[in-house]
This record gives sequence, structure tokens and C-alpha cells, in this order.
Amino acid sequence: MTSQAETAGGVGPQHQSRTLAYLVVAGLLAILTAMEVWASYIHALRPILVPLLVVLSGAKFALVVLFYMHLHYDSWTFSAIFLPALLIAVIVVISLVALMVRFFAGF
Amino acid sequence: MVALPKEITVEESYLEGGGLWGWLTTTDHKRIGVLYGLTTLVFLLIGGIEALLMRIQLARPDNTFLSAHLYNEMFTMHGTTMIFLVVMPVGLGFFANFIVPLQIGARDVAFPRLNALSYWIFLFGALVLNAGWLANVAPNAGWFGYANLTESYYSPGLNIDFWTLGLLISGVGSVMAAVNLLATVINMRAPGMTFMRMPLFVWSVMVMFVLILVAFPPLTVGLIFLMMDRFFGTHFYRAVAGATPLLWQHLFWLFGHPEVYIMVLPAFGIMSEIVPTFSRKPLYGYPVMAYSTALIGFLSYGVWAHHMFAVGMGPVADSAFALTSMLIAIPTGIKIFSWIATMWGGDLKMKTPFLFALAFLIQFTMGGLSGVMHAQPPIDLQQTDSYFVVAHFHYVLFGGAAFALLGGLYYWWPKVTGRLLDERLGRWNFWTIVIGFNLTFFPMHIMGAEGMPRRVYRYPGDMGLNSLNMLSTIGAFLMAFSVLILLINIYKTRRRGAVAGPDPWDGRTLEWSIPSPPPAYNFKNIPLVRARDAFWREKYGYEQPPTAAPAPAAAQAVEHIHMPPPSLYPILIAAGITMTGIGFMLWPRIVVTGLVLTVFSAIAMAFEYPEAGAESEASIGPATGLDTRKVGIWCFIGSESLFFASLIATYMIYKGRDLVGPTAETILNVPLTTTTTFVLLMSSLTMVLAQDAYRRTDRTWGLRWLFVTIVLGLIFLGGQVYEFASFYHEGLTLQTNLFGETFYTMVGFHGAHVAIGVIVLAVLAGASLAGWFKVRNRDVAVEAAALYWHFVDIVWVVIFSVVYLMRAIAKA
Amino acid sequence: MSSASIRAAIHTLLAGVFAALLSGCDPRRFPGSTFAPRSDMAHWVEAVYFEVIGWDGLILILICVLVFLCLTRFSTRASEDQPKPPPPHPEYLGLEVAWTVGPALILLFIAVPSLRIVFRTQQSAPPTNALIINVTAHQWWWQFDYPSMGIHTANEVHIPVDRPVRFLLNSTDVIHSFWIPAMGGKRDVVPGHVNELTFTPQVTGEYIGECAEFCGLSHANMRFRVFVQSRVAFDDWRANQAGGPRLPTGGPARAGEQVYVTSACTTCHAIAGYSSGYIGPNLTHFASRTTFAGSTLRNTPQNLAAWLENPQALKPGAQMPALGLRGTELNDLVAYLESLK
Amino acid sequence: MEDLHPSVIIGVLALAALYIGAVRASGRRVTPFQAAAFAGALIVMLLALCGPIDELEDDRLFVAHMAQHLMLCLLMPPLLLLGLTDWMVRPLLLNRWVRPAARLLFNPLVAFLGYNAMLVAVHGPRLYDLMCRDDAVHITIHLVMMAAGVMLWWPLFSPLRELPRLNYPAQILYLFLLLIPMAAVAAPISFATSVIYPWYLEGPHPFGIAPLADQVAGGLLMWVGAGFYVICVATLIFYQWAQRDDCDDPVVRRTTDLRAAKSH
Repeated sequence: MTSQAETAGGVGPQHQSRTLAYLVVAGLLAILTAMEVWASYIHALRPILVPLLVVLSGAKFALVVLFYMHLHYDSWTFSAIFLPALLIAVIVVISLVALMVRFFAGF
Repeated sequence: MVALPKEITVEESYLEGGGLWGWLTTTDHKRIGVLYGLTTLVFLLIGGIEALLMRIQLARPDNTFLSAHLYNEMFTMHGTTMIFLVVMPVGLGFFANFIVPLQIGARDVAFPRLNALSYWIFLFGALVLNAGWLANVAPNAGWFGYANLTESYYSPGLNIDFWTLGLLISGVGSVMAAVNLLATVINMRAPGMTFMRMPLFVWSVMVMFVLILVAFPPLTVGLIFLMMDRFFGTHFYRAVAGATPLLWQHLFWLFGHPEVYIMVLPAFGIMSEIVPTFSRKPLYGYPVMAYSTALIGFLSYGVWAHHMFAVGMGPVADSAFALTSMLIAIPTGIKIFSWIATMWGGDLKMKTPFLFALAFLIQFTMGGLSGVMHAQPPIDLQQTDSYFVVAHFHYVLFGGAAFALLGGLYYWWPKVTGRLLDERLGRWNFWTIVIGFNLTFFPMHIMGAEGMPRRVYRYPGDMGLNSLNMLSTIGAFLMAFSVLILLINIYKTRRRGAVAGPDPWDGRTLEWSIPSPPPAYNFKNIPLVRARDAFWREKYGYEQPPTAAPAPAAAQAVEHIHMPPPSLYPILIAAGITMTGIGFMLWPRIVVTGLVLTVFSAIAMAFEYPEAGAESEASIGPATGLDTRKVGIWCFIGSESLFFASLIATYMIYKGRDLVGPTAETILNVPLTTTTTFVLLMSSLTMVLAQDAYRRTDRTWGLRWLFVTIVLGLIFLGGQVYEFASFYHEGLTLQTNLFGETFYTMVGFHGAHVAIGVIVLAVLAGASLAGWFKVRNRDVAVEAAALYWHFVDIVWVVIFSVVYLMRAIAKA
Repeated sequence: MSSASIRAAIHTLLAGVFAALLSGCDPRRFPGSTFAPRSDMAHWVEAVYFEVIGWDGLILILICVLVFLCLTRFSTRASEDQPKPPPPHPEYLGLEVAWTVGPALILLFIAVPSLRIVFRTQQSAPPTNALIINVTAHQWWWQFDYPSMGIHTANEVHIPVDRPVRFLLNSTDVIHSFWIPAMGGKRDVVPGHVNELTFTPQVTGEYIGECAEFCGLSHANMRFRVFVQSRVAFDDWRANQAGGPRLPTGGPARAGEQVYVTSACTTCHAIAGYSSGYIGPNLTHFASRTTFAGSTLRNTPQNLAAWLENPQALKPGAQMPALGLRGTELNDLVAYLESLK
Repeated sequence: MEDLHPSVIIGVLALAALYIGAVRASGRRVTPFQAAAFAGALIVMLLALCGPIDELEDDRLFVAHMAQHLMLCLLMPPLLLLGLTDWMVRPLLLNRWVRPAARLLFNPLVAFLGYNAMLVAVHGPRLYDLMCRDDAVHITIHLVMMAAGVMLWWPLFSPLRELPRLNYPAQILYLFLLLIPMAAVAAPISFATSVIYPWYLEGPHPFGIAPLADQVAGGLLMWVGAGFYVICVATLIFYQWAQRDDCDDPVVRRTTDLRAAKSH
């Protein structure tokens, strides 16, 4: 609905701020990536590397989805399509890996 | 070739006109539905003949009617045909395709040409599956084709290749159809048709579409692994390399169990239409029914491993999956009780559709109850892979799904053809098939309990199974006779049957408010929905029509109806995809031809109609105000998430199990990949800027940012090619070890997605140069491409962490 | 017509279930029955089985009765053509709660004993006095090795009564499934992964075993036999199996010994002291078995001769080639093999 | 009676007194449902923190500890929120100092992430073990859990219009998404091949249950049991939504307007 209104209205003040938001997000993505790579080289962080990376890359994922893919601005319907699929995808990965690791270890 | 849309002014049936060419190029959802219906009918007969041949073989112990080889082909193709080429497409392609737009008050599906494409792809996939019969190399490893029996060492012939390829191709068709129909349900509902007012059939098939979207990707991934093992010598399912054939079982049942519900959900939906209509009461507990449908869909995704209780997953996994499996019984029970409560206190009209619904109730309950039995792991250990299971799933899929589908056929036949099926023949059809069905499959419970394993081409005569098997064979022939009656009924009434009129059953939903057969445009005026069971309530005066008639709806006069124009490209694309697949398998020479045909036709189809008005795809949802193309691409992205989830899970499962060669710790080049990751992230920025520019109708800057995005994408791909090449030189090939195969497959598929994205962007850039975006509202095409591009980007965010940054993390 | 027929159908079904349950417990008529438990595990499984069947039966009867009542009370046939207002349609929340909570409780009743059995039948540590038997599944026959006794045999396994036995299941090729119905449940045999199946047989006798997972062309011909023996009988059998092969006594058998030694048999088969092939079954005590060829053929000279002439005709896809032996050679070899008690 | 922790009893009594005092002082009424819900919340708190569950938890029974946590996080907060009224909460949260914090904490995204961060942190082996050994830490963590629980459930049962509930479908989605972190924490615990928390290996285990079996049961309780509970709550919310939606005439009017706007 927003996009329609804006197509009709042309460049509005809302637009300036969005471009800025895109640039800020890009900056955050770059910073988060740098942090991730840095963390992966620090030996002392080894024990907590996995949760740390999950959080950092999760943040990147969320930034792209919310701002570049417009879920933050767009109709709620799109979130309602995407999030359940994401839910199932994550549960599939967790359960498959848990099951198979256990299987390989011999129960 | 520019064909302007036909402006429809006369009220003629969708069946008339066009000739053969019209049917080949049709984009009308009703015609496509009929094509699906005819195709599945043919495959029903083929699958039925296979079943009869098997029953002849098993009629007597140690029979020699069929060879072991032929028998194995028969049961494999019987299962595959009935599941993939009959029950699922008849629900998805015929019932959902035909009925959903009529029930939600739409003129067509969201993407009519994609709909045609789905059908043709399905048809070609089905032909590939059956092509093996021509050289007696039909698939022969069972419908769930357990690895490692399907590896080339144990199945060297072409049998499994036909199976893999046929399933992959028809799977693509199913996913396309599901994306299309889900977008239709979400976005094409008539004004006022909220989710809580949708007919329950639409609810059921909507859940089914979601299940198809999330269930097919794991199958696709499993089949791709199998193909790579067979063609490129990888070891995804081979124990000698540290892998395990159980991966196939997990991936397959991740698809396979939801698939059961994909087949049964349309039946639930049909039941929820037939039972209220013939009880003359609204459906009891509508919200509960809707919710239990959704819950069944959700739960069905968490129970797949109950097919694997015997493989030794350990007591914890067994218990967890036993519990989740039992949970499904609760919403299913709710549905059965609600149907009974709907009948209670009604005026039951004993017409054929209702008879089938009644049989469904009892038989499906029996199937469900035997399902509760093998949800218990201890009992399952006795029942699995025995004839008890054969009995169980035939009670669910034949006594359940197929009976409801037959009921649905009798119910909607007058809407499809304009003529009623004969009631007397219908009763004959019903009673013979009920008796035949129970005669065939009830004894199988006992056979299984008395120790007859499934998939045996012979059994010894001293196990007490002889008379039961003979009984079963007799029942099978009775069922065949019943199908013959159905065919006679169809043949007899096609020309001479009673004319149905728009509302022969005292129906409740919108499809009964329009003529039978419906005109091509379905609704002259898009209806305004004020309640559940809208048509029925207005018929009986529950709802007073509003005093001020909805002026905007009336204003949309007949001459403004734009129908989707016919297109030849769907059939060409389907042919191209099939050619590529076959070429891959048999004649590498035609691969390139097939690819060129596919890509060319796809691009040509995208730009087939220069007039914006001709694209019914470009429409805005009447009830939601959303752009249908965006809804579609989001549905597709949801499906793709599962594709990559399966790949990533496989990588994580096999991580650290390599026996030889370089591994993640020793070989990965993090600095290089960090750079390319950064490049890809920045391409998302430029992409969003390009899209923003197009939205402002600033095509100059849009084009510039588009070019930058393409260049950044190419740099990323270049980095990947360089990386692969250097790994290759360091001795890591696709076949070296588990790391090699999982890494190249996952990263390679991601790269392929980037490459497709680059091609799409290049095409859009070309279109922009040619002035295609001058037409209003076309910037959504850029947005759709951008969503896909960003999605590929976030997949890389995950892969980068999992593969590159966690390279040295040991397994717990 | 319809309601009466449905009633008749229901009666038939119930009678059928009942009859099946009764007759199914007779192992003489049904040697592969799952309702004739002969081990501790099979008894546990059967207890859960009957509990679920009981609940299932109740629910099925309830639903049938409800449908039947609907049909008898609410069918209208004459009024089809006279339009009349639809019947009232009240809804009751209590009813909906009842048919949600009721099944949930029933499932709970079922789940508790069932999951107890899951953990009881899959204990990671075997009982201390368990007899360990290694089972190796091949396309399409079963190899049984007793590591503690040095016994190697095929397609027929002997176990002592009242002593826990633990089968360690392994496969050399594809996935199979190890199923002895009377002993309670199957376990898949997965290449690259050792599975376990533990139970204590309680009644002596001869039982049928089968491969339950489709494993290729001759899946139907991959059966085996289980002999549960008294302690004394088992010890006799064990003493015989642990020794070397009998030396041929008669003329044909002695000639057959030469045929065996010079033939291609030796590349695949083992007879202690003669050959050590491991592709096919160990033949050291071949004649002590009652059946062969995936336990599909009675071990008689005629059957053996037919098998040696053309194995594929009796077991499609069998790995064993037809050796082209004819006449006396064939008869001698048969005589030799049949002497290997 | 050493299992009747005075701190818990005092806390619960204080809460009850505050509630009654607030009702008295304001001169307004609460519905019987609200009173019952609030009483239910207090009873759940008592049951979880005193009595057999707590005792078994102290006796090294993992599954009891898990049950205790689930009661504190998933059962108590919804009852508490249902028991509160807007006029009770408004002065507490919407004064000048608390308002910005409340706005942030009860934002659905923050609440969801906050609760799950707590969930992940508590089940880390280090912190968990420390909690079992040190009473002060244990009490602190229980308080944090209850607070995080209230945050989690706020978007579903908020008593305040100013910090509103999510709309119904979003509530259902929110609950279903809650299954992800629960599975992520519970699956590794259920499937671990060894005892993760050393505390349970030291000293005797009640009823002769093996520590590993206990751990499996606890993991499954959180995964399947709590998952089932969450689905049940989602179900109730769905019913509420369904009741409301069918008589929602404005929907029709709104969409008609939209079409009118478009065609002009």
C-alpha cells in the first residue's frame, strides 16, 4: 500500500530517510561482518564462537530482511508468509543435526 | 507475436471454442484443471492395472505370473504413479485449481501462464517417470527408493534415473502450482472474504499449498544428492566414505510425511463441503475446523522420523517422534467429530457424494486408528514394512483420500461439465467400490499381523496367507469393475446427462452462484462477501442484502473484464526443461538445446504482452491491496528457505566425518571469502537503491544501480570460480571426501542462484533500456527480482558463518 | 437400504477383527504370527498392542454408532423437492472441549506404557549373561557368527531358551531389516552402523525370520529360521558346529570333495580346512541346516542339485553363478555337501 | 518444613497484599476472572518455589528443575498479566521515569529476543552449574526468569492499551516462533550422549533414576511438553480471533472503500 502511494506521490520526504536507512544498514552489515571474521580468529573466543556467530549473523540476516527486503515497511502479510517458512527451516536444521549427531555417536 | 486479450462480452461456457490449439495454449484455470483431471484419470488407469497385475501375482503362493524383476517395477510404479501422478495432482491440479478461484470469487489464479506451465511440467515429468516401461527399465526400488539400494552400484540400470528425473521435473511443477495457488488464496479473495469466511475447502488446500512449498525442497535436495552419487561419483549416501544412507531417509520422509497430508488435506476440504451441503447445515465448529487443519499441517512437519522407528535412532528420538505423531490424532479427531456433529440434526440427503463422504468417515477413521498403533514404536517394530502398513495407508489414502475425491468428483462434476452424473450408476459405483475396497485391504491387516512383509513378489504356501491373499485379489477386481462403472457413467452422461443448472445441490459457496459450466471469466461482477457461506445465507435470507448496493462493484461492468490471453510459451518451457533433464541422463548433446529453449521461452513469456492491461498478473489484490507478484515471490522465497536449510543441515551433519583429503580447517581461504562476502552485501545495497530509483520512476539512476549490482554479482561469482579452481588444484574435488561434496554442492547451488539472479537483472536492465518500465506499475518486477537477490544474500550470510567462520569448531 | 448395509458391513468388520485376533494366536496355522509372543520383548510389545487395539476398537465403535444414529434419525428422502428452511444449527463449546480433551487423555494412557517399553527394549548395555551373535545381512542371505564360540553359519540361527540374546546387526551392502515376528519386532540393518536387538526367548521351537526392508531383486527370498533350543540341545549343536567339517566317507562324497576343491566354489565359500571364501555362506556344517538359499529351499539332495545347476532360476539375481556342473560331478558335489553334518 | 522458603512466602503474601490494597485504595473493582487469574499466578509461584517440586529439584532431579522453570516462565506470567488491570499498571509503568524503559522492554521484538537470550544463557553449562550450587545466584536467576517471562507474554496479554497486544494472527505467529529457541535449547539436551551439568553427577539421584535418563526427560519436557503447551495457548488465541472475526463488518466496509479509491 505504501509503495502505491509513493509511486503516485513521487519523491517524498519519506524517501530521503529511507535512502539514509539503507546506507546505515550497509554500514552495520560491514561492521558486523568485520566483527564476525575478527572473532573467528581469536582463539580465546573459541568456546563461545558458535553462539557468538549465531547472534552476529542473525543480526545481519535480520537487517537485510527487515530493511532491504522491506518487511519492516511492508504489509504484515509478507512477514506472515516468510516467518513460518523460516521457523520450519530452522527447526529442520536443528532436529536433523541433533538426530544425526546422536545417531553417529551411537545411542 | 502479439496477441491482444480477447474482450469477452458474451456469456459462453469456458469449454467452448479454441479447438486443440486453444487447449494447448490455454491459461484458463478451469481448462487447466480439466487437463489435470484427464491426465490423472489416465494415470489412475495405468496405476490400477499395475495393482491388478500385482494382485494376480499374489493370488497364489509362489506364483510365477510376474518375474521378480517385473513385480518390483510394478509396485514401485504403482506407488509412485498413485501418489505423484494421481492423488496429489488430482487434489492440487484438478480440484484446487478449478474450485479455489470459484470459491474465493476470483476470475482466475494469480499467475495464469505459470499455471499452464505447472501443468505441462507435471505432464512431462509424468511421462519421464513412465518412459522406463518402453525399455523395461522402469523404476524398481519402491516409491521411497531407499538409498543405498538406489546407488549405481546396486541399481546400475537406467531405472532409478528415470525415477529421479521424473520426480525432480514433476516436483518443479508442483512447487510452481503451489506458489501460484497460495498467492491466489492470499491475494485474489473477493472483497469481504476474510480468512475466517473462506470455505473450508479453501482453508484445507491452502494448508496443502504451504506443505508443498516446505516439503518438496528436502525431496529435491535428496534427489539431487542421489543424482550426484549416480552421475558424478559422490558419496552422499555411502557408508564407506563416512556418510550414511539414513540421510536419504530423513530427507525423504521430511517430504514424505507432509506428502501424506498433501494428499489427504484436499479430501478433508471436500468432506467439509459435502457434509454440510448434504446435511443442509453450516459446518459445525468452523473456526475449530480451520485451526485443526492448520495445526495438522504444522504438526505433520514434525513427525517424519516415525517412519524410521526400526532404523535404530535410539529411544529418545523414538519417544519424541512417537509423542508428536500421537498429537496429530487430536486435531484429526476434532475434524471427524465435527463432521458428525454437522450431520447431527440435519436433513441428510443420500446422494452419491454424501455416500462417499460417509464411507470416508468410517474408513478414514480406521486408517487413522491403525496409524495410532504404529505411532507406538514397540508396535511399529512389528508392523512396519509388513502388509499391515500397506493396509493402513490404503485405508488413509484410498478409503480416505480417494473416496473423498470421488465424492468431490460427483459433487463438482455438474459445475465442471454442466451435467449431473447418473445417480443410479453412482450408487453402483459406490457399493462395488466400498465392498471391493474393504475386501482388498482389510485382509491385509491380518496378513501383516501374520508376518507377511511388504514388497515380496512371492510368499510360501505354509504361512496361512493363501486364502487372505486370494480374497484380496478378488476385492481388487471388484474395485476395477467399479472404476469401469465410473467410466461408463462419465461416458453416458457427458452428452445425455441431466442438465445441472447453476445450483443442483442447494450449495453454500460462491461457485454455485454462477452458471454451470461457468463462463470463462467466472464472475460477471466480483461478489462482495458479507459472511461465511455467503451464497447460502443470502439464499435463505440470513443476510439482508445491503440497502445501498456496493456501487464500485457494480461499476466494474462486463466489457472491462480482461481475461488472461493464451500463451504457447508454457509448453515450450516445459519441453525445454524436460529436454535438459533427459539430455543430462541419456544424450548430453541435447542439454544445450534444452537450456536455450527454456531460457529463451522464459524471457519471451515475460515480455509477451507489451500492454500493461494484458497482464492480469500485475493486478492488486481486491481484498488486500498487495501486489500479487510480490506475494508470489515471497511464497517462493519461503520454499527456497527449506531448500537451503536441507543443504546446510547436510553440511553440518557430515562436517568432520571425512576420512581423507583436505577439510574445512585446512583449505578454506577466509580473507578472500570475506572480501567476496562484502561485495555481495554491498550488491544488496545497490540493488535496493536501484529498486528505490525505479519506484520513483527515476529510470536513469535505476539502470545505473542495476548495472553496479550486476557487476558486484559477477565479482562475487568470479571469486567463487577462483576459489573452486584453487581448491581443485589443492586436491579437493567433488569426489574427494564428504567435505568436498557437501561444500561444492551447497556453495555451488548458492552460486547458481547468484548466477540466475545476475541473468534476471541483466534481462531487466535490457528491458529498462528498451523502455519497458515506462508503463506504470512495472517497477514491481524490479522489486520482485530484488527480493530474490536479497534472499540469496541472506543465505550467503548463513553459509559464510557456518562454513567459513565455524571451520575449526569441532563437533559436540 | 444404506443404513442396513452399513450395519451389516460394520458387523462383518468387527467379526473379522475378532476372528483374526483369535485365530492369529495359533502359530501352527500362522507360523509368522505377531500375536504368538515367544519372548519377553514380544510379550511387552503385545501388551501395548492389545491396549491400543482396545482403545482403537472403542473409538471406532463410537464413531460407527454415531454415524449410524445420524443416518437413522436424520435422513430425509421424500422431502428432496420441497424447499424448506434449513434446520437449526447450534454449537456447544463443552462438546468441542470434550472431543479435544478426551482423545488427548486416551493418547496419554497409551503413551506412558508404550514409551516405557521403548526405553526397556533399547538399553545401551546388554545383560551380562547375554549371548552375542553378529548378524551380517547380504543380498540375499543372512550370516550368523558367534564370536564367543567361533561358530559361523548362515540363514539358520540357534539360540538357547531363557538366556538373553543380543544380535549385533550389520550389513555389507544395502539396508535390510531383521524380523522374527514371534520374538517381537524388527530392527533395520544399516550399512555402516551396528544396530542391536536384544530379547530373551522363552519357548523352544522353530521360528520364521524374514527380511522386511526391500533390498533388491530377491528381497522376497531372504528369509531365515530361528531355532530356540533347550540348554542341552543347544550345547550339542554348539559342540558340533565348533568342530571342523566331517571327512567324507562314501565314494561319491569323497569324489565330491575333489570337485569342491577344484571348482570355483572355493573363491566364495568357506569350509574350514578347505577354503576361506567369505562372499557366500560358510558351508562347514552345511548339512546340519534344514534349509538353504535364503531359507527358501528345504535342504534335500534334489533341491541342492537344482540349485547348483541354476541358482538364478530359484533365486533371481543370486550372486552365485551357475557353475556348469553336470551328471556325476554334480551328484558327487551334492553328496559331499550333504555329508557335512 | 525446611522446604517452605520464608522469602517466597513473604514475597507471595506481599504481592497478594499489594493487589488487595490497590483494589481497596482505588475503590474500583476487578472481575472474578482477573482475581482468579492473579491468585492462580501466586499459587503457581508457590507451587514452583516451595514444596515437592522445589525439594526434588534440590535433590538433583533435573526434570523437576525444568518443570519449575517452565512454571515460572510459561505459566505464571500469563496468569499474572491476565490478573492485572490497566488502572493498576498504568501508574507503575507510565510515569515519567519508567515509561521509556517499559516501551523498550515490552516491544515484541525486544521481549522475544530478551526472553530467549535468558533461555539460552541459563542453560549454558557454566551458569547452570553455578546456579545449582549457589543459592543467591539461584534466587536471582529465578527472579530474572519471572521478569523475562512477563516480558515474553506482554505482547499477548498486555493489560495496557498504551503498550498494546499484537493482533491475533501475529500473536499466533509469535507463539509458533517461540518453538524455535525452545527446540534449539532442548534438542541438544535431549540428545546429548553424556550428562551436561556436572551437578547431577555428584551425589545420589532420587528414586534411583539415572542422571542421563533424567536429563533426557527434562529435555523432552521442555521440547515436547512445553511445545504442546505453547500450541495450546496459540489454539485458545485462535478461537478468540475466530469469534471476533466473523461479525466484523468494518472489514467489508474498509475493503469496499479501497476498491472505490482504486477505481477513481
